Amino acid sequence: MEPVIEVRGLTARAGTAVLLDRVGLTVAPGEVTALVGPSGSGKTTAALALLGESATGVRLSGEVEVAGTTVVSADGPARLAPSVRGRVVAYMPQHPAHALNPARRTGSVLAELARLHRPGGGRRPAAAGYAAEALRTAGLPDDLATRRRFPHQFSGGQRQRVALAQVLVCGPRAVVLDEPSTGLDTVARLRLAGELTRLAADGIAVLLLSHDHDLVRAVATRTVLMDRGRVTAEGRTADLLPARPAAPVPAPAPGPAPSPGGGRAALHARDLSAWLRPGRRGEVLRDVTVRVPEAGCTAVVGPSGSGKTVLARCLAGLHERHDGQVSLFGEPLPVLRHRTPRQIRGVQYVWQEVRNSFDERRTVLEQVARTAVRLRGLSPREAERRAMRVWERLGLSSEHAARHAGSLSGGELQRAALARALLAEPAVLICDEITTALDEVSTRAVTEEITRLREGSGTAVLWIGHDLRLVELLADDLVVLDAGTVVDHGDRRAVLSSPRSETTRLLLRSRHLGAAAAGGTPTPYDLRREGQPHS
Amino acid sequence: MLRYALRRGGWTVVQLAVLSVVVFLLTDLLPGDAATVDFNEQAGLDQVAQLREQMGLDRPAAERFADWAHGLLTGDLGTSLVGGGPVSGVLARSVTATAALAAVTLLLLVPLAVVIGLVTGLRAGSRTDRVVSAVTLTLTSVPDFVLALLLVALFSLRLGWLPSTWVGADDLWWQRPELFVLPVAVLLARTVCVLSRQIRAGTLTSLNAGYTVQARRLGVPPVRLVLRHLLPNAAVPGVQELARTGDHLLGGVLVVEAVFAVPGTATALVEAVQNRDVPTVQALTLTLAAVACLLNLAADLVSRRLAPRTEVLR
Amino acid sequence: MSGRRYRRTATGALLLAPPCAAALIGPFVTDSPIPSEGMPYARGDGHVLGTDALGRDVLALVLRGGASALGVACAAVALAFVVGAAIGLTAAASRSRWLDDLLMRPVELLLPLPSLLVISVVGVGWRGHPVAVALAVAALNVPAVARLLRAAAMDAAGGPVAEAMRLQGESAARVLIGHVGRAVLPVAAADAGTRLGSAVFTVAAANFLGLGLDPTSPDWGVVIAASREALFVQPWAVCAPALMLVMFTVGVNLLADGLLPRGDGRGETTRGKEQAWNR
Amino acid sequence: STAASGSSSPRKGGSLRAAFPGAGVKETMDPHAQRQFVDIARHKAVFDKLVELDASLRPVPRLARTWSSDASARVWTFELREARFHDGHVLDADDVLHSLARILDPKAADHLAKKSLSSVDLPNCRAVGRRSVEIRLTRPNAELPALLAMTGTAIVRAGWDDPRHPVGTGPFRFVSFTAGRSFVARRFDDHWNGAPHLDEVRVLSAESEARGAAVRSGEVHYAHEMTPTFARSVEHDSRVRVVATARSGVQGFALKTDRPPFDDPDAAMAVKLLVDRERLVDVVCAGRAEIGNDLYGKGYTYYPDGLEQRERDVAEARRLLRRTGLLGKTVSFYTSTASDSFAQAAHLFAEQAEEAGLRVKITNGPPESYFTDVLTTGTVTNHRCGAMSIPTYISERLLTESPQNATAWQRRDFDEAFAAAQAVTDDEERERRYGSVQQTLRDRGGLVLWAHPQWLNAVSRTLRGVKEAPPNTVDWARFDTVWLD
Ligand SMILES: Nc1ncnc2c1ncn2[C@@H]1O[C@H](COP(=O)(O)OP(=O)(O)OP(=O)(O)O)[C@@H](O)[C@H]1O
Ligand SMILES: Nc1ncnc2c1ncn2[C@@H]1O[C@H](COP(=O)(O)OP(=O)(O)OP(=O)(O)O)[C@@H](O)[C@H]1O
Ligand SMILES: [Mg+2]
Ligand SMILES: [Mg+2]
Repeated sequence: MEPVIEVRGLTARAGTAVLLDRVGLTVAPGEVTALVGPSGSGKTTAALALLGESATGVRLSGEVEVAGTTVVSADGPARLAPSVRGRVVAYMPQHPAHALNPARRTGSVLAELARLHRPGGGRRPAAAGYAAEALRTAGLPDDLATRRRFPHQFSGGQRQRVALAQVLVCGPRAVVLDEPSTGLDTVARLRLAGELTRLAADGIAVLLLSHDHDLVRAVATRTVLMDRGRVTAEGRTADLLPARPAAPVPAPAPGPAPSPGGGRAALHARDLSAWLRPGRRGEVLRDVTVRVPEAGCTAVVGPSGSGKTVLARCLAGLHERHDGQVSLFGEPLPVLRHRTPRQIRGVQYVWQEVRNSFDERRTVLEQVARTAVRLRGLSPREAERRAMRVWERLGLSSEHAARHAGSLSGGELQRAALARALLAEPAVLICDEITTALDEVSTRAVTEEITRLREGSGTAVLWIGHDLRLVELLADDLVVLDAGTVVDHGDRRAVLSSPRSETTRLLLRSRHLGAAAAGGTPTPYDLRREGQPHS
Repeated sequence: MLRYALRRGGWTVVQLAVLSVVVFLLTDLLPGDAATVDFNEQAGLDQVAQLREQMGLDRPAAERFADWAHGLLTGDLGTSLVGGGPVSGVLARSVTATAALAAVTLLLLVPLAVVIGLVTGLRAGSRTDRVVSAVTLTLTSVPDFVLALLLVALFSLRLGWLPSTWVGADDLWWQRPELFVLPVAVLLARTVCVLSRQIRAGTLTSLNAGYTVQARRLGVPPVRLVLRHLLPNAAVPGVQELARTGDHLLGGVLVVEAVFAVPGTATALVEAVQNRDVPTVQALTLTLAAVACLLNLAADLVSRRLAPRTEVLR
Repeated sequence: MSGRRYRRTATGALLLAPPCAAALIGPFVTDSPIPSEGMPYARGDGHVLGTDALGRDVLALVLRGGASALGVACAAVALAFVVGAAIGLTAAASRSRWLDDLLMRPVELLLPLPSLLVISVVGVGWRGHPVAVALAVAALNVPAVARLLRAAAMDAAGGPVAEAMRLQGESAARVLIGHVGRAVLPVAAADAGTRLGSAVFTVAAANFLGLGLDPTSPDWGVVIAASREALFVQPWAVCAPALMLVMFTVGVNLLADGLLPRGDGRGETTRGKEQAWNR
Repeated sequence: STAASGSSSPRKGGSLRAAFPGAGVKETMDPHAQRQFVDIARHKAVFDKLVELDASLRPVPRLARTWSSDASARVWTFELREARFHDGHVLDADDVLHSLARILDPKAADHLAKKSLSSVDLPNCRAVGRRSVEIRLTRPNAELPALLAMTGTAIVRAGWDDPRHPVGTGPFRFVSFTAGRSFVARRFDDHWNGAPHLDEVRVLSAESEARGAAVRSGEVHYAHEMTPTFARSVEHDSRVRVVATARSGVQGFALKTDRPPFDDPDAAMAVKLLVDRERLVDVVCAGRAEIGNDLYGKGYTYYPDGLEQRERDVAEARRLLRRTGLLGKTVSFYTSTASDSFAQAAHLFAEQAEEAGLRVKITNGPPESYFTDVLTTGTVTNHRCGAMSIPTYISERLLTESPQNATAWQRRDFDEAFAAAQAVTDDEERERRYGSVQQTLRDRGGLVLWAHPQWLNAVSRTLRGVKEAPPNTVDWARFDTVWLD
């Protein structure tokens, strides 16, 4: 079939750096094409170029043609580029949190886009129909309450789906999805896989940018491999990304493997309840108990919006509207404001939406090194030296260190944030989905670093993540959260092999994307249960 | 939202109550009283004393305040110490002119400021932007009384196109639109500049925001992008500024009222302060304060709708 | 700094130079009080800029009157910002609602107090006291400054960057000054520019209406007010000090625009906006 | 005196707009509570008095055709003219008696003439026939006619007590009034002095700036009380001319004579000698004034002739200052912005005193109550006074019991000498006595009067028949004799 997108010799430069080097690829209708490569290899840059766009300071050249329209020519973006946006190619960005207008209701934006791009969308009911359909396809309920919500009233994963709905409602001929599965729990991810296949089946060209090889294998017919701005291989997915052995190697529980539930509790939270608004309104956690033993690793999983981030923030002392007890080695732990430097050093937290936690005015390294200066009393020079060491172990180069957060890719920043926490040499490390933007190499670097810490310094780790494979790799204990309550907990193996709650079973059932085609699409969650109603 | 509005409304009532005490104390702190002022240059001290007794100014302040407050609660604003007429009459007469002036100004102000702010914000750095910004910057820096004097000198005295004052317009001012031209021009000059600069700044930030970029990527055409996606966010600081402008228009147009002899609230308030006419001062201040509160409330409600995330902040 | 920005800053500095020089050096090169030697509103006659109503040399007045005209306004705005920033930033950074309320409620109470009343009360009650006028203007500005800075600091103070800094063990003061302060600086600077302008005008307008300083003081606002009738008889008596005021405010605004760091392409405030979602 | 009226003959009709400095809600249509010029002008349109003053402040008949007194100046008889009120009622003695009673109403604190007419023995006043009134006084006073020409002495209709519906005998019939803004009155054809030329007169309130702009742009025809600077700026204006009335009041300084240092007449004399009157006139009055000689009422009836002009003598002033121990000392000057000229005069005074070795510290007081405040506070203060007869001036400001005694001049012998002079019915003898009283004041009193400024009104070229007249005199603010071209 005639390809919808054709890219030839696409080059992107920032200053002297070459971000893309004569990239060529095609995306055909009716199938999913995957763009895969390590973090920082230029995937996002290439995807943006399909719309004739680039980040500030980045210059494009080459040839990009979309449905017969030239979007990029030898001397940069072409004049007609804007005409393809939305109607022909719709792009979903890597950080959808950024992409939603805080002042607009979800439904009104969707209807507006439908009116703009869909035939007959000018009529109100038709537009509303398209909007509802897009919401459903993205895995969100299409009721009035959802349509009237503002972006901030959704959880991270839900916002991802809102952004997807915006892309779908345009009815484009090609969709470009940049890391659509970050922050999605297995159930949602499974649904997403199903959706992508269906889109392709409807004759739409899908370009998928992802680190999630399972997802790529499940949906993409063709794959383009990238590395350092070049296309290194292109072909059938099955050839380029051979399927893993059926059962993922369940890495033996690492290190000293303390007896499950045994060992001194490094961090212990009992009967934790948390709420969003004053007067205990908007409760998000109820009577949650979590225990992380010394040198142990406890994982927290649960559907998107179940309260994992809030739990992590309670433990880090950042979320103050909570009650129940939190203790560090038996000693009660107050909220962050009242913690002593020793206690602050004891519990460190790595953000889920990491870009926001870096200051644009200082270089990333400077910010990372401060931890060691403040909490370990090192001199700034010494601190930077140590920072660089951790930095390199996580697979970052010294060249990244002098940059500001804005010019680092998503995965690079995620690792920087981890380095920032690690420099404190904490007793407890809370990791909130810290591998979502990482490729496999970087993920391995991160897990290795964590394992090293547990073995070397006896650091306890609270791991929050959707990726059950990693959970199996790292965690000793497992806590399953749903709608703010613990529905399952105990030894990881025990929970996974004999789940007690429906939520756990659902998560487990959806973990293998291969089942997607057979299992059909699971029903969407009840949003009302996930998010607290606001009004 | 409703809950928030009610809470804010309740707080406004408290605010006004405390303000009335503050205002009473402030006017009471002033040297002299209505009697001394009233008989300035005309009568001796014994006559002043007699007048003071007649006005009830020899009673303790607390008692006078209690009387006034009681009157207020029963819907009576009291009588002016100086003119002897009901304060409500003074209020009604002065508020209409100022309100009309403020309304006309606001009506022109908002579209003008939005257009200028958007155009300069969207074309930041262009020649248009530089020229317009230079003009607005200079205009904000010309004292309004200088501007008023210059406009009168040019348009009334030299060219004779427009009336220079409202003197003799009596109560027929609302039938003569030409009376509004110069005062409104002076009022607009500064406020348009300040407001459009706010909107320009807001436009600049939301122009580069992720949601604007994404909306553009989804093919939203420029005009719609500006009006539906950008403006609601860019308008937040502007809306707050507008509330302050409204307040300024109602209470702070003194210079304009003085130069153009507009019989408005500012003139009435200054005069009442000079006359130490406490009931009139109280009534005028509370009216202005209530309007200011309402404007702020409206601005907050609108901002809250435009930037709904603030509700979670604390 | 880009060329255009550099030019703006340079223009601002150039414009600021004469009024500031007059204010700073003027008092040392003129007599006090300025002798009344000529005829009222004379032009020429040995006086470069003519004379004022009292027959005083306008040039001498311009040189002498800057200190109070700018001093009162600058002092008032500085005071308003010190107090307003202390209140606003503390309120924004405080995580307890009652401290926030404790700080902001009284301030909001003053917000609807008509500035006119305060000015006329101070004008009438403490006639001719520059300190009183400065205090009044400052008091009028505190609520607005506090609210503005609180709103501007809210995002920064509650956002992930501040949280990250606190998790790194940074002291509250450093978070407040090093991060929150820097984040609100552009807002504060832009606001200070306009506020300074309007403070100069408030003082001048108060003088214009006879509510401010002694009518024979050489203060620019007073001179403009006192000579306004002579706009066509002796224009310099009005225009010279008015020009000084205009140059000062334009200069301050240009400087505020040009000197201070602004969010580059990506827009800092935008980033602030998303922060709330993450909490 | 009709120099300004031009050559054209009066034309009937037209509506005159006249702007006066306003007083806001203070403005009233109660003719006995009048305070401001704008009130007086309005009342003058609607009401008449028994007597008015001419340009030399001598009483001239209005509603009273003639008057006479007994030899002791205690019993006065006023013959009324045939005048009609706007409601048709013809003026009679009862109206006069009612007016007097209303003015003297002990409960009405704001009736200003109450004090000066306090010697009227109301119970013993009576009507003598329909058109004649006998007024008895409790103490002799040859100046009663002048007192009846002062502010707040209009004749109202018997039984009238409603300022919202003023009914008088004046040349214009009341139509409407809004305090602080405007007043409209229409021609009264039955006026005893003949119908006015104008159809209508509007008296408006406006501040100085607005008055100037309004008269220049033709929005009003008459603007009362303009500044010398305004006069300068319309010198070449073809649409506006300035009507300047010479010697329409006084400008000066008041020294408190009841407390150190000016309880010593030499100290006061030192100040009188050190002020540079020419300079003050040149600057403060922009040259539009006659130099003062420390006496009130230059050019008015009873002003002593042949007085030598007091000149500046710094050496003598210095000598007196040294003698009284004031040299190098500081006195305080209490001024305010009650009038534009006050602070300027104070500033110049400080400069001039410095030259003679007297330091002056200027403090500013609130203008709204300045004139009441200076009765009790200050050492040196500003002084000003509009036009009134010299005996009235003395009795209002220079007697122990005077309400406006700004120099705190409290001398029994002075009071007695003045009272005795007032009781003299023989004009020449009275004038001689007044002269000696004034001489005492000039030599030993606390008044330093350095200027008799001109009174400046601006009128548009189309307005004819406006006469130069000091405020409060019969031709001032008189709109029944003017016409519009
Ligand atoms: N403005 C810039 N200046 C210099 N380098 C830049 C700039 N923007 C991006 N880069 C670099 O370009 C490279 C490619 O970035 P891009 O965002 O396309 O990567 P990516 O493949 O999407 O990575 P990830 O999977 O982590 O999102 C990165 O190494 C990044 O640091
Ligand atoms: N600032 C906020 N305002 C409103 N609701 C919020 C806010 N923060 C969290 N919530 C709600 O609280 C619930 C729990 O959110 P949380 O971020 O802890 O979910 P999560 O388990 O981390 O989800 P995800 O896997 O998507 O990150 C969600 O339903 C979310 O809608
Ligand atoms: Mg990317
Ligand atoms: Mg989360």
